[in-house]
Amino acid sequence: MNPVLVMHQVRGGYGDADILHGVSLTVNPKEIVVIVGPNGAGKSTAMKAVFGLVKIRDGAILFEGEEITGWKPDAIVRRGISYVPQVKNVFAEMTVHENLEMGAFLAKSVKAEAFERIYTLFPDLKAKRNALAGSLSGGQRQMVAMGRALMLNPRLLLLDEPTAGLSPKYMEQIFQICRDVRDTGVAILLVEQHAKQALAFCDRGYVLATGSNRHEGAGQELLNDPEIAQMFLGG
Amino acid sequence: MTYRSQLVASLAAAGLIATSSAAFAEAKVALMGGITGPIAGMAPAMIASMKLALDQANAAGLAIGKITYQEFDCGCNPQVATDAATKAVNVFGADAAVGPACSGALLAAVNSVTIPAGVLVVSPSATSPKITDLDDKDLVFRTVPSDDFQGRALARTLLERGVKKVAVAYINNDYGKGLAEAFKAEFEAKGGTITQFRGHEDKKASYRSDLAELAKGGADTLVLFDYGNASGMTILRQAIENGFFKQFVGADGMRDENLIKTLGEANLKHFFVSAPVGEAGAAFEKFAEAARKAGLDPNATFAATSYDAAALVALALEAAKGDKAKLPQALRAVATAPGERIYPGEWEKAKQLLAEGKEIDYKGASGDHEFDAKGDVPGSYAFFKVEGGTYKEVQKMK
Amino acid sequence: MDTLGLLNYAIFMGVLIGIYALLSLGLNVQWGYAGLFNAGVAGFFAVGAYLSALFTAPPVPDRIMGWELPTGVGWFAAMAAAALIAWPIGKVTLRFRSDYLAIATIGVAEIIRLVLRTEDLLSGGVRGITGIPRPFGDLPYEWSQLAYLGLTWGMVVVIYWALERQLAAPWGRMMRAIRENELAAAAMGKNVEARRLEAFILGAAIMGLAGAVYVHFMRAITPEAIDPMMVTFLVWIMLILGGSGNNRGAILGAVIIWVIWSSSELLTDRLPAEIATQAKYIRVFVIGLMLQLVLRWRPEGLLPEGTHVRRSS
Amino acid sequence: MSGLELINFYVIPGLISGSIYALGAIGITLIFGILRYAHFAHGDMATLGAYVALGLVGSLALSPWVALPIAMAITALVAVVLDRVFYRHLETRPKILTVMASLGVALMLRSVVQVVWGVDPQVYSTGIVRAESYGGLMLRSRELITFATATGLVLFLMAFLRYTRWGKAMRAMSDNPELARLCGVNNEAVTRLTWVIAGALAAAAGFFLGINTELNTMMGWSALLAMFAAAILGGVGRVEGAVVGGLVIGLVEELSVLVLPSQYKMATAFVILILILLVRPQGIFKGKVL
Repeated sequence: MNPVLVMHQVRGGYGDADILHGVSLTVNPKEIVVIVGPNGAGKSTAMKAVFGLVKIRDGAILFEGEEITGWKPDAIVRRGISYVPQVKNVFAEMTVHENLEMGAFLAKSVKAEAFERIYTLFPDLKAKRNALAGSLSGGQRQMVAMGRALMLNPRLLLLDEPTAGLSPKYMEQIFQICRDVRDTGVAILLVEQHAKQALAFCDRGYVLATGSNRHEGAGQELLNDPEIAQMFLGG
Repeated sequence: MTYRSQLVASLAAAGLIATSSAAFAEAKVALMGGITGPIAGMAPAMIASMKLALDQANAAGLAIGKITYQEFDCGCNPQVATDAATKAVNVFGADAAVGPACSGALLAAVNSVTIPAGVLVVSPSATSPKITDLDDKDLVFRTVPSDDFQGRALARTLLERGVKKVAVAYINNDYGKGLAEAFKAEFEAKGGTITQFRGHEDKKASYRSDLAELAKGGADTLVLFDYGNASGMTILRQAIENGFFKQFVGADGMRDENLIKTLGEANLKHFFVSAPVGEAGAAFEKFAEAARKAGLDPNATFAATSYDAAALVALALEAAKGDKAKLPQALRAVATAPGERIYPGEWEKAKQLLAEGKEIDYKGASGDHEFDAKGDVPGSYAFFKVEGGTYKEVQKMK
Repeated sequence: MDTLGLLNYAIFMGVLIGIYALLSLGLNVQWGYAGLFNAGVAGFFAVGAYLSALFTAPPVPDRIMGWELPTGVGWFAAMAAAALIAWPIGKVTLRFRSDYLAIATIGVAEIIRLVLRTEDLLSGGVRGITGIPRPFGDLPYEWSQLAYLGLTWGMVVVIYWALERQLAAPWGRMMRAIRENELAAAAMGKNVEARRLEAFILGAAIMGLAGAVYVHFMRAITPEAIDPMMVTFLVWIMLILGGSGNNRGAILGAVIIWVIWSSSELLTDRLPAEIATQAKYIRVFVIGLMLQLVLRWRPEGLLPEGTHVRRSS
Repeated sequence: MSGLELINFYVIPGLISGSIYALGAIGITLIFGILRYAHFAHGDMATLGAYVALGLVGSLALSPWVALPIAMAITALVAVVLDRVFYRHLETRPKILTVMASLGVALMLRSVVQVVWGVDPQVYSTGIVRAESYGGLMLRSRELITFATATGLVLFLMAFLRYTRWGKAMRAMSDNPELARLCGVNNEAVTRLTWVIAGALAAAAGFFLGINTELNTMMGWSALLAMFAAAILGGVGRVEGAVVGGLVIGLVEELSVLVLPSQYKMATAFVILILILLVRPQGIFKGKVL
């Protein structure tokens, strides 16, 4: 089975300073991959690098076998990757429905099925479709953000700390949604601060520190590694 | 110290044209108009009138030779005007200046530049009474009367015509306010009633609420001290359109032919203006004829005073034989009685009389210009109505 | 060659350049040091000019002030008054982001202008104030001009020196830290609001002084002198061209812009007579274009802030 | 004073100037919201639009009402070009430099108008138009058209922003530019569209200002601060806010003469502006606080 995404020895950062010093990772189809690591490890940067938001000086990024290194975000969206940033990830002054429409901006005309698919995935949103996204709770916003990102049927979804600031109940709900999304055939790469919970629910995980790979493996495997537990997870 | 040499040689480094010295020294006049800034709309006609006078003088071939002139922008702003005056005096080497156009600009320019440098200044449009009180070493004159004269004369004329109750609106600058206050003092002292007395700023889109306020008190006549190519036109239009007031009276600033064209003569049956005139009515006609031939509107605001200012400067230069120190004295001599009367355009005659050493007395398009000790003209005025696309004299004003 | 005439012109230009240099230095304190977009320079200039005029001019009926005090007192009062009026304005407007601050300060300056135009009792209204004394005004023309030139540039040098000292002091370093990164500076425990207010007031006081120097040179003041175009915008262009954050740049900008502005009239005079009047409008166009060229090719100004390279991310 | 008088001489003129301010303020608020800077050349853009219409009326003998849409289109094009030449290259630099650049553009536009059309005040059509009475309400057709056109343009714009793909893209840019980019919204296209709308509406504002009074080269600059006040009063980025803000400023200016000397008519807009910044910087409609 060909991997969806391959990052090979990527080095780069914002401006002149490098933040990533050779990060490699792979995402396979129908897989949830999580990146964890201490603050400043370059987790979010690694993800943004995939989406063309980071200046890459070395290495390569391949999506479904095609090199996308240095592409512009809109080209990457068209190619089949969606990205949900950590903060400010909804259009607060637009309705839930309009947020979803913006997700399909590149499609020119939006198919009714796309909305149906999202509203089935997030039944909470259907009831609130005409509410301003800014008026929703944090968890609901995250759903709007994910829904928006899924409008164009991506094969890979990038989530930057989707559970940040959410209550445990919502965190669980988001994870469940991730599984549902995966089951529709979308691979997910996410960055998580809540390492323990994230490793517990993901298929595979990567541990990053100071901009390079430290460990990788199945989620549960990593959780059981005492070194990791000590280093990043506070026991 | 010799202030500056009369011969101006090449100033190539500054990008100036080299001029060769002729048998006579060239006379140089700076034309200082308010080309940019708040009265920019009036400047082109004023400058053109000044040029008309000097071109006529040059065509007549004065004994002092060709009068070279150059435009300077006083911007109706003291910084710009002093800068322009300094250039006019020191770089261009002006013997005299016509302008600056605005009182504020004039006060700054004469105080800090022309009076200390001993350069004669004749303004066609600076009306502030403050100019009267300047310690000017007899170097500052104007062909436009101080607001005081006109405002008072207009008040007397209206009372004489049986108008006892008026509302007064004025543009909030030295021109409008000066006239309004002089008018008010005289009108009330002579028994008239002023129901409303309001200033306004230029360039607002609507003056209807101002007009509604002015109409309170029941006056039928609106006295409007403003310019016919600025808020004065807007106010007049909105007043007529909305049926405020039955009669409108303005001062010389409102006497603008473009106003008649814009608003339509039929709508201006009850619109009157006062303006300075020569005692001999023919003077204005002579100027008007020449102006129309040159494609100028003789009734444009301050056009006649501008012509007179430039003409007087030219005559004074001729009389003083180009000697700058004698200019003020020469100006008084050519402008005031006694002497043979000279009307606008009579350059040949003036030239000949001066050559023979005879006195002349210039009777200008905008008045006789009998300067008083302060360099002001008392001004004689007439009351005008709109007729045949222009302004026709109704009566003299006292 | 009429060198004396040119010299007189140069002296006159020198005085006005000195006055604009003061304004530019004042604006540099606000914008260059503290990053405050004050678009109401004319307001503080006006307050200084009028106050010094009122302190030193002879009394006239229908106006409340006119105390014939010595010029030095007037200048000091001008600085104090501009500072005093900047305090409440700064207090309420400095919390805004820069564009809002610009709009608010334009509004304040316009209100000041309207008050000065309208309140005869206070300011002489549209007729303004005349009879203002000039130091060394009784000397012959050339000497009087020369003496005033010395006086003006004396003030420029004093202010420049004081600002350089202030900038080298901890206060100056703190100001730059605040401008570069407000959050970081606040986190460092600096009282950002108070420092910015200080810079605003200090800058305003210098602008007030410029107004006072101006008014005694002209010996008269009318509301037209505080036209935002001739005061606020010209000064901004000077500072941006010279190099904000650099006091020498602020002075250099004043020199260059005023020389170009003033001498451009000499050049446009060379145009044919038919378009001589239009040429005066083109001067304004040239100033606008110059600003664009500077922003395009030299956005840091001719003398960029030396010790400190600002990074454009 | 009767109620009718109040309406005829204070409220109606206030609403007319208010709708003119509103047309200008919409452009300002869109630029503020989407491009995130104060555009100081907006007033002079309105002046340019008014004079372009005058040029069409004069040279092609068009009716002013026919000249209006053409002038709007031309001004829109000019706005796009100005952005391309003078503002675009400053995109990545502090916004304040763009604000400075717009000041320079304001001066340049004004002197172009002065050179091309001269400084005399001019009118689209000469003569006097007396008002007709509609049950005591004194109105002129040009005022009705001003109000109706302004309302029509505003409704059209609001529908455009609400229902069309590019309208939504503009709102998205205004709301959250980063996210809009992530959605694949083309920045440049939205910027161009913003300038088209702002330029066209500025021209309309200038035109209506001109047709209700006279044209002069300072007309736009004189109205600029009132437009800014309207935009901020309504809430930055809010089209409906700009409209309400414009009407409020227009009304307050006219009503101010009841209590203040007329010289301070202009000051009322500035006072409202400063008060709103102090009390409620997000404006009536909860716009952005930049």
